[in-house]
Amino acid sequence: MTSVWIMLVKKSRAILGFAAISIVAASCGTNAPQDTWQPKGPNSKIIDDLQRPVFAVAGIIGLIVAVAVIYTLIKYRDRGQPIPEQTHGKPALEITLTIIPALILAVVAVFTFGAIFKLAKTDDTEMIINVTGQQWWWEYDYPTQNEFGITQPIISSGQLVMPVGTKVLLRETSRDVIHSYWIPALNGKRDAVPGRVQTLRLEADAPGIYAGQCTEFCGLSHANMRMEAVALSKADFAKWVANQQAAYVAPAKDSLAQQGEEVFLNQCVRCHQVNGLMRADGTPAIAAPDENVWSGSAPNLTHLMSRNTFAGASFDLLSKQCRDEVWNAPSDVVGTKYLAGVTEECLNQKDLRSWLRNAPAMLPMYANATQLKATGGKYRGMPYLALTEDDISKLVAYLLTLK
Amino acid sequence: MFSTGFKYFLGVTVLSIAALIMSLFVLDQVAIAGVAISMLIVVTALLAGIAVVTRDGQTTTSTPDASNELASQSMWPLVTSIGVVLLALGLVTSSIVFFTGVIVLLAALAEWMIQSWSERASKDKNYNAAARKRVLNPIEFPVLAALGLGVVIYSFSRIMLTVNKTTGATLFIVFGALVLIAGILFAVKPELKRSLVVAICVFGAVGIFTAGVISATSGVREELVAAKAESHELPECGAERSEHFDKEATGTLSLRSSVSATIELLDGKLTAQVVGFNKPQNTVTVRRSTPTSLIFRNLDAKEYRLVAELGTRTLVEPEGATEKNLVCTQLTAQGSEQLLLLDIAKSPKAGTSYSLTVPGVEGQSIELVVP
Amino acid sequence: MAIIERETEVTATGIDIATPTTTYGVLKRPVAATGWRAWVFTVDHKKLGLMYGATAMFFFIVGGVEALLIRLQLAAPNGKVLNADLYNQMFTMHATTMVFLFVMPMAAGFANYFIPLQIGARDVAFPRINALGFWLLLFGGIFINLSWFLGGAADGGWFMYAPNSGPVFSPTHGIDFWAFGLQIAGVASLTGSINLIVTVLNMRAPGMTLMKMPIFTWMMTVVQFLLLFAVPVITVALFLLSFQRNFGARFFDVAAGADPLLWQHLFWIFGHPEVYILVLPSFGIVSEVLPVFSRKPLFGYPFVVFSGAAIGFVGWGVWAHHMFASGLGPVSVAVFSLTTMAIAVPTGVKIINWTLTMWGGKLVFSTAMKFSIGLIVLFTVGGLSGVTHSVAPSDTQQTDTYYIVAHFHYVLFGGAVLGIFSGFYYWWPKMFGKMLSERLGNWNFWLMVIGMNLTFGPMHILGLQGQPRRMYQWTEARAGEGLFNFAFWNLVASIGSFVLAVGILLFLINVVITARNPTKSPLDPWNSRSLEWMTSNPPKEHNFDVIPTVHHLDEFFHRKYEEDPATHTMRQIATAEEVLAEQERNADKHIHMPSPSYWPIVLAGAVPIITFGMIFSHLIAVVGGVILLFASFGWALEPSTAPESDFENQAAHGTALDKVGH
Amino acid sequence: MTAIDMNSVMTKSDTVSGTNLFSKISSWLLTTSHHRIGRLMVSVSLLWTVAVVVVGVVLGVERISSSTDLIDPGSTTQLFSIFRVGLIFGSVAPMTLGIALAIVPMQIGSQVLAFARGAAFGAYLWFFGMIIVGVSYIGNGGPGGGDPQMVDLFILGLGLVIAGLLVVSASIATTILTSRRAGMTLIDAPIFVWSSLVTSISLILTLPVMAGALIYVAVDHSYERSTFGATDGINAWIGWALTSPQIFLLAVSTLGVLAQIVGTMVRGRQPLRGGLLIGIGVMSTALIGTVTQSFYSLQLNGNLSDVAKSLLPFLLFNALPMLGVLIVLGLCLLAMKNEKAKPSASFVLAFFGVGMVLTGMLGNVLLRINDLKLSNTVFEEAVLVYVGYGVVLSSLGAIAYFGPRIWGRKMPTMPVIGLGLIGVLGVVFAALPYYIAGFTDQPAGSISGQLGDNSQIWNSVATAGQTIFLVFVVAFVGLVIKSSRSGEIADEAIFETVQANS
Repeated sequence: MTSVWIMLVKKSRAILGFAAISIVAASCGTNAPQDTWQPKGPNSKIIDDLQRPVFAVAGIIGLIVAVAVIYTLIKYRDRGQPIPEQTHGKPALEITLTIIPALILAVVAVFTFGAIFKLAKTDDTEMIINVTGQQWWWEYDYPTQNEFGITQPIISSGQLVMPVGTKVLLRETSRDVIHSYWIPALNGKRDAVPGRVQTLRLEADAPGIYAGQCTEFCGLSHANMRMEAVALSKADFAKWVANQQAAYVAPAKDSLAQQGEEVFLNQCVRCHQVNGLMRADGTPAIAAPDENVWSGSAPNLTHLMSRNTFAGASFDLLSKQCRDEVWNAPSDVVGTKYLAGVTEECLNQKDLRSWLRNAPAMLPMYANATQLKATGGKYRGMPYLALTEDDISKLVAYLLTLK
Repeated sequence: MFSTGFKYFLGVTVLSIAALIMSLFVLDQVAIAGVAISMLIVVTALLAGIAVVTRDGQTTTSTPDASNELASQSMWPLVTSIGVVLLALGLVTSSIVFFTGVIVLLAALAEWMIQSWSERASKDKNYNAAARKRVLNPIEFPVLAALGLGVVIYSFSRIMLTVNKTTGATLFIVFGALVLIAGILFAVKPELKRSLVVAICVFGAVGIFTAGVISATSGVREELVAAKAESHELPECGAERSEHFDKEATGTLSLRSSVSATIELLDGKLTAQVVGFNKPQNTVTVRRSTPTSLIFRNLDAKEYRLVAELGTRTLVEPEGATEKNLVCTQLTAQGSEQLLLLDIAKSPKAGTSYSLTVPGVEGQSIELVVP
Repeated sequence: MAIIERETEVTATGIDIATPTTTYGVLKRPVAATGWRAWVFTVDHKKLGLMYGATAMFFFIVGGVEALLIRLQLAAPNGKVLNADLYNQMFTMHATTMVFLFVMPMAAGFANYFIPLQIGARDVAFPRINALGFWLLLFGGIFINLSWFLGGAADGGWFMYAPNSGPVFSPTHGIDFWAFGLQIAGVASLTGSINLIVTVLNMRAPGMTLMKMPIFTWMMTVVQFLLLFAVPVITVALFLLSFQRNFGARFFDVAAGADPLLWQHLFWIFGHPEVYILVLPSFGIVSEVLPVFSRKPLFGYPFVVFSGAAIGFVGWGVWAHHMFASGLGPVSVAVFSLTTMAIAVPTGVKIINWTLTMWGGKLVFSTAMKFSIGLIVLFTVGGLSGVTHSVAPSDTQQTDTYYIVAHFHYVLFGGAVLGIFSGFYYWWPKMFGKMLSERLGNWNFWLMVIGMNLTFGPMHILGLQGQPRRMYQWTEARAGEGLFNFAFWNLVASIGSFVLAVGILLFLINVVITARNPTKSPLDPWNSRSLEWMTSNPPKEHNFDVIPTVHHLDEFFHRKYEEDPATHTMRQIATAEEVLAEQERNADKHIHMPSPSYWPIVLAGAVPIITFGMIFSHLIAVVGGVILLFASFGWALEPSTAPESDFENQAAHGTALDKVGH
Repeated sequence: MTAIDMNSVMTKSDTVSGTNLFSKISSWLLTTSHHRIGRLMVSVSLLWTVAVVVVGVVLGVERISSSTDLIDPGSTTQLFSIFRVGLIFGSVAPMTLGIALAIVPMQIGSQVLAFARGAAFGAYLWFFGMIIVGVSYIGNGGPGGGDPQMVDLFILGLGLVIAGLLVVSASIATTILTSRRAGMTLIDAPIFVWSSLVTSISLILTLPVMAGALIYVAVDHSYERSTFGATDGINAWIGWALTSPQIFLLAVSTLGVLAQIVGTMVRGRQPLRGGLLIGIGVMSTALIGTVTQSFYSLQLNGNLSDVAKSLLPFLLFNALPMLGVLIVLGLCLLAMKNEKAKPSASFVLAFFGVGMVLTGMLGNVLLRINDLKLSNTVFEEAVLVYVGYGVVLSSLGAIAYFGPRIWGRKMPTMPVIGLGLIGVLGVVFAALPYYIAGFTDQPAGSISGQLGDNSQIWNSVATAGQTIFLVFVVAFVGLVIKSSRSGEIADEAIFETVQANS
């Protein structure tokens, strides 16, 4: 039986080409970043190996039905023949025709079960990353794992950075509504449900950036809630970890960036944390839920410029050209390109500035400001801060120092 | 010409007038007597007038209809009088009785009125009965059903509150089985005598009611009395123990499925089984502003509680003072589990940390990382 | 008398009995036989069936327009036709409208109209409750759609997952309207299902055993049982949601220790049987149409019946396959994966039986037949993509992508809607006495089939390429390269949707043309087989002049044809006209039909007032409550059959009896 | 006239009663049949009679010696109050009304009562009211009682009793006024109907005054104002309704009973019917006036104008009622001279009943003469006993007379006569000694202290009288029950006798 299965798997391409033209056509549109038929890791490969023959079998059965129907239609069309005998059925035939699909499904079920339990395994985990969903961004935090050089917890957002060839386990949860974490190239979906911690295996075969998208409807900007998984070689990953754990470097005295730090301390620090940032009185600036914001947290901006995106992964922090350079880089250099981070030249000034100018105008976050009674007047996402252009320039200068 | 009744009342009136005149002369305390006799004169004169106008209600041609209408049996006079009595008793005893009386009285009067009305609706008895049913059944059935169900439910609840938990479960099964058996019996034997069915139902209802009354008078079971007496707020994380704090996680399936970590105390050692980790941990990550459930499982012989120390909080009074910010579970006996729901808004200050400890177990703590 | 609600017997027990001349406590009964009153106060199952149909058709157009707007928005990247908020409302309301306000009422309409006819009854068991059900549905539907004008419609998706449906995340009243409106419509479904179950079980013509019952009635009965058990579940869920939103309850509040998955379980325990509630009526229609146009009985009638019942049963055990990505744990996933595969078997049986029904027949390709054949093929596609979902790991890739959208549109459009259109063409002469144009019907069919394949076919590909659903925009950044990327397929789907719309428009044109065409249809245009054709077109108010005695499955056919013992072919022994004439000769003399009533519409009208009050001001709810109470008592006090004196003139009353006399 | 319509004897609602116990009971409880309601009232009032006489016995025993101590001295007042209230509102009033309920519709040819359900309602109100009154006495709540709640209860209970009797009276009066059979004018109505009409209207006219007084007392008691004397004031304010001459009102119907029986006995149209009516009318009219009584009495010493001033009310309240009774009694005796007259058993009871009432009234004449100083002595009690027991006697006579028409079996003649004579003996023994003791200044309402000369003798005899009366009542009830079950079947002749009235 298994050999038949393997044969089906191997020949699936050919069978598919014969069976379902639409699916061939699907493969004509190449390199869709979220294509579910292009596995890039062992977990998605398990799924792929399972679904190809299933699709093939389904296609064949569909064809058989279509052919049978069309044949019947042609053969028994009304050509003036007399009204036929009123036969009421042939039980033996019907039972046979009932058992055959049942048997096919039984075979499918056996392999399905195997895959389900393989994908649910957690005892071979090598690395753990906590993932927290929130409208409309993902927060990643790395618990202390000395074998990867993570000696103190790392917190990040926007892009999941992980080493290749490592069995990563995501521990997902959510702060508000249900989200779903999905990097099609690496594995299927797993919902991030508030109050629960759910796990998802991820493993990438090769360095690269893998796109994903929140797939559980989560409100207004559901369409903008994207994610990117960055797989780095183990060496590159170690570099990334080292950078993330680097201490806070205060901006140079009397620079624009230092004025930006003041603006940051006045405005942004209410929600956004930058680890190591001190207030003027020498106390650490710790973000806490703001009275204006309903949901309890905002992205941690420590080492912001090591990421390629901002506002979760809704916008690019890199200009289009620089972004394409990273995304299109072959797998052996993608790590280096990524670790270069965001430089002043590559910064997507336009989007970042307009975000600081008026965030709600860029990303739908609440439908109507007058209808916030239910939240006690608190809205979700980043509010309009009424920053002056001057302040914005200062802030951008400051943010650029967060390498 | 003048009817007998008129003569009688006229006589009374005349005599009353005489009495009035006499009383004016004779009696010392004229006032009350005068007024009373005057009233009597007015009343009897009025009656005399009525008598003469109606010729004593004389019907010379035929026997009046009213003398042939047989009022059917009715429970409403009885119920109404009970209502009045309850109302009167209620004036003296308690407002519940009074309002019961008012309700019974109003209901009975309504029923009485409708019944009387319906009996005059036409000369056809059956039709009248049907008319009455049409008007009243839509009110009666819901009210009676609600009352009946209410009584049964209330009685049953009394029983359940009185018997102990195990007996309660048994009773529940027995009751359920009896209802099922009776139902099946009725279903498979539709030819069953109506009176038997009624008898079974009445027997059941009366049985439950009686048991309910007995239970109500004998009071609720001890644990509930105790449970009522004690505070159900999360207690201070001191040494006291709540007997009946009903938040054991052991049986709570949904909570167990959404737990983030299980903190285990075994042989004086505190370890954390964290979802996703294969080995016991000594740190647990709790994400900021995210409701996180932890289960505390005590495998040691003594009773312990898990305490989360979450920094300090500033007190309103005295101003400026602080105290430890603690969240804790109940004291947990050996082998049982309790749930701790944490929602931490703020990371700890640099150099400090949040932790989970168990009072009475020294040197063991699990760090709560809030990134 | 063909109904269970009986008037109170007023029997004479003595002499000189006064006959009451007034109806107690209520207005005179509405007894108009024509005009708007004849429709608004009717309790006639046929009129109600037609009104169900008209209402459903109206909401079909509303839902269709919503769908077209969605497709316009998605035709190109970064669509600007709708903003995020409107888009979310649009897809929520599209699904809600199509499921609750189009397919379900349309099925209810067919059931109402044809079940009593098919089982040889004069009306349903509870005619006034039947009317109540319709008005509740209509008012519920209007109530939900009112939200468009009162601050925005529901925006949480038709699945309305908690906690996103909570007041914090959806502060407008849209979801309140949605939840209350669906509760109202739910009451309608529930009353309807009880009514039809009682009708089918108790009011079949003599001789009609369950296994001689027409297959449409069978499938509808299964559907009613599904409704009976499924609707309370969603009602409970909606009730909790309403309380959460309007009264500060915390059933789904995680901070209070709640588990948001509770909602998902509640919703899908209802939601999956709902799928069968939607398609089984069409299965029934197809199972009626195919034998008629194949001139052969349904192949393996018992198999189809039992597979329908099996679907009804197993349909309860598969709900969690909507939640494979929710994190149920591998054991649950495996179990539900298996049950989902299991339910494919009885569904497959139906496809096989339909095909074999045609096998060896004498196929007449009328429009109704074409739609039925279209259903077989296209539903098979949906069914097979459904099987791919039962493979749970694969499902975690495809769920919440357009592949799912494609799948259920093949099931619901290719299944339910094509079946409904088949029913339209098949039963139109029965309902209106005129035949829909077959020529236009041909165009209608092909445009719809091509349109739907253009619309939903590419969605398979879009889903596999990774386009998630419920996104108000898609970006080119994730569209892929080459010609056949997101952009191409989205455009094709959008164009297809308009082709589809034109096809449906053709149907409406066909209806208008037919209505203006004076030609009457023949008595038995399709050479049909079941009882509903054994009466005039359209049927008389009392359906049958004499309740037929049933000897065969396909009784009507067997009254027209008998088997030639030598060749086993069938030869005609009577025409439909002769059968009808025979009926009229033996007409029953006394037929009591239930009388029209004001109360169903008044009672139904009070409910949305109450729910409106729940949302805006409890004072309004009190007013509604008073009306409700008033109407309940009016209803209770009213005899189901009006006394003679209530009829305005004897002629109006006499219609039913007079006709019998002919 | 034919007074009794045979068809009405068993009304339809009676026949509904089923065979099993439950439906039997319910058919009685839910009845709207006039004679069932009447029989219920009469039966319960007989129970009260027994209870009251028992109290009378107990009180008598207590009085025999000032040292006997059967009861708590603190509750003496209440015990005396029970005797009075019980006798008037528990026994006499409901018994007369009950008999009227049962008989009146039959006599006027109506099948039913007006407000039949109202009458049932009234009967139940009275029934429950008396129970409450009884309970409140037990709980130390009667006049002078110490438990405030129970006092409230007593007042409310008495209110219910009055309300109930009023409703019943209204039903009787309305029935008589509106439901007579065709052709029967009021003047043609049987004399018992007349007396019932007068009694019921009198009650309707006078009881509300008592109800008003009760409300005053109740409010006064609730708000502790003591304007009306709080609990002690109860007796003062409502007592008039429990003493002569107000209680004579209840004796009006005894005259009707007597006249009815006599009429039957003489088997012909009653002579001087108009005279009877005048007698009844005079008596009742005067008595209705007694609601106005303040303290009246005859003062013999003093100047003439003072004597005259006190003489007028004295005569009005005493002489007129007595005149009425005497007229009726005289006319009845006159009728007896008819040779066709054949004394019946019930006559004995009715006749002596009226005689006892008359004796009571005579006593009241003496009582109200100031100079005799009889007020507040046991003489006062004797008057009550004479009248009250007289009415009971007469009512039992009415039962003996009308009873067979209801249950269709005769009462045996000799036992009735014998019992009746025993009853008369009982009444005389119970009351007469106190007449005497009254002159020895034995104080009323007291069981200890100075009881006067020879008090032991008088009290012993009175106690014996009470006991005899108790035996009589119980025995009579037993006789009624026995004969209603196993007595000789009454033949038509019984009913024919009724014809005599017309």
